[in-house]
Amino acid sequence: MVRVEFLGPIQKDTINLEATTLNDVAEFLSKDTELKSWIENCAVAVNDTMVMDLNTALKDGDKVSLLPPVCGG
Amino acid sequence: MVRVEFLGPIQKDTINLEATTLNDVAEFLSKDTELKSWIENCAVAVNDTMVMDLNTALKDGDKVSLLPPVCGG
Amino acid sequence: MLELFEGPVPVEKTLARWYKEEDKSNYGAFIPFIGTIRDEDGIDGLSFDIYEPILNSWYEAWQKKAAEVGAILKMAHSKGDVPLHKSSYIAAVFSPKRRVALEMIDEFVEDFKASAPIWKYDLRDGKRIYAKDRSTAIKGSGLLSKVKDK
Amino acid sequence: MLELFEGPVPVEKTLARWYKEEDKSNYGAFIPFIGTIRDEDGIDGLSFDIYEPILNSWYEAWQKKAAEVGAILKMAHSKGDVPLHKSSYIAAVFSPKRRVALEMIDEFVEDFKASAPIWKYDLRDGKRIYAKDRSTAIKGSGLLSKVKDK
Repeated sequence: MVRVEFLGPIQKDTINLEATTLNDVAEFLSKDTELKSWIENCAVAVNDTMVMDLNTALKDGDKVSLLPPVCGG
Repeated sequence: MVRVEFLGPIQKDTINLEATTLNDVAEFLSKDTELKSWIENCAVAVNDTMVMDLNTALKDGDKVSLLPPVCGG
Repeated sequence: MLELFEGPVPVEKTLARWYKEEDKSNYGAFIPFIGTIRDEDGIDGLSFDIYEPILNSWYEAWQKKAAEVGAILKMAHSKGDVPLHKSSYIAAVFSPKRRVALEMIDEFVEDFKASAPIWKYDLRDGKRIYAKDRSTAIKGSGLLSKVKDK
Repeated sequence: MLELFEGPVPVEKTLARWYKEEDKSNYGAFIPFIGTIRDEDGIDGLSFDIYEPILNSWYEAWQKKAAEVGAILKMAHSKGDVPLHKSSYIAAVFSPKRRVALEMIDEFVEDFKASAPIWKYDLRDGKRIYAKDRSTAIKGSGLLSKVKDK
């Protein structure tokens, strides 16, 4: 199982799902219409490291985080 | 009479002389061999305003200041 | 060390402490950037969410970059609510020479704005409203929308 | 207001006071640049001469330039001797927005270095030695060497 966390202003509980690549997560989340507008603007981290590739492999216990647009300071 | 002041590291006393333009001051100071190396690197102010023109007119009581290379901070 | 404060950053104390921490380190230039909540658009203040694990790794990467030119960085940021005219943010560079410090504070603050995992909310009538219009999508955003059907 | 101190600039107190002076002025960005005497080349400290009338007019011209973009400047500098690891200089910008502040602190500090009528001396063995090699001729220097014979 992989854990998907939604950070900052995305008001959504953590999801657990079976996935072997980040593409599996993307496919799963694409069915959630409520998430559509967020997904287009979110960066993604796996185990707190930013990733840029949908082929990123995932294993049991991995954490995927969605980071919406930021504004510190 | 015009007063000529030497600022910062130029170890030289104030000079009083007759001058109607800044060029007169330049001519007078050019005879001072001790000043030669300073004059090439000095900026000039008349009554505490920076000037860029040797034709600048001077009148009785004016103050001419020589400013050698600076390094604040 | 990145410092997080519940509520406003105590600016005077933090600047004094940082200055003292480095007062024998032989840095010739110290440039802090202090960010303060402006009274604008009728807000009552701002509020911040921070995701610390990624903020820390972003910050450590910057410390390494600073070390390559002999500099160090310090940073303090607020979590939660910060009222008007209080400060939520200090970023600082110490370096031997001024050019490094002047260039790095600019890059550091701009990259912070574009990349640090911090989310800002306007406080209005007791509500916390995501400052979406002033937010920046992190580089690489939209990755999950490029899903490939199998 | 340009502030001159005999000896080191009291950094913590000055920063705290400036911050407090503007804490209701609605500036979103405050960037001080603090310059500290480095232990290098075997010096015992630095010493400064200042020509105040022209320093004041240089500073007033900069305040006008800052006002055009809604910003203000503050500055403190030492006169006389400053020992190693003490500070001789703070220049600061307050502005509504960060870009103005980040750009102005750089320009202000660089123009200060190139134009402000301040002369620096190394302190070595009780002597005061003009830091000629590190000094910059003010724009327009050499005017008097262009003397025209009549």
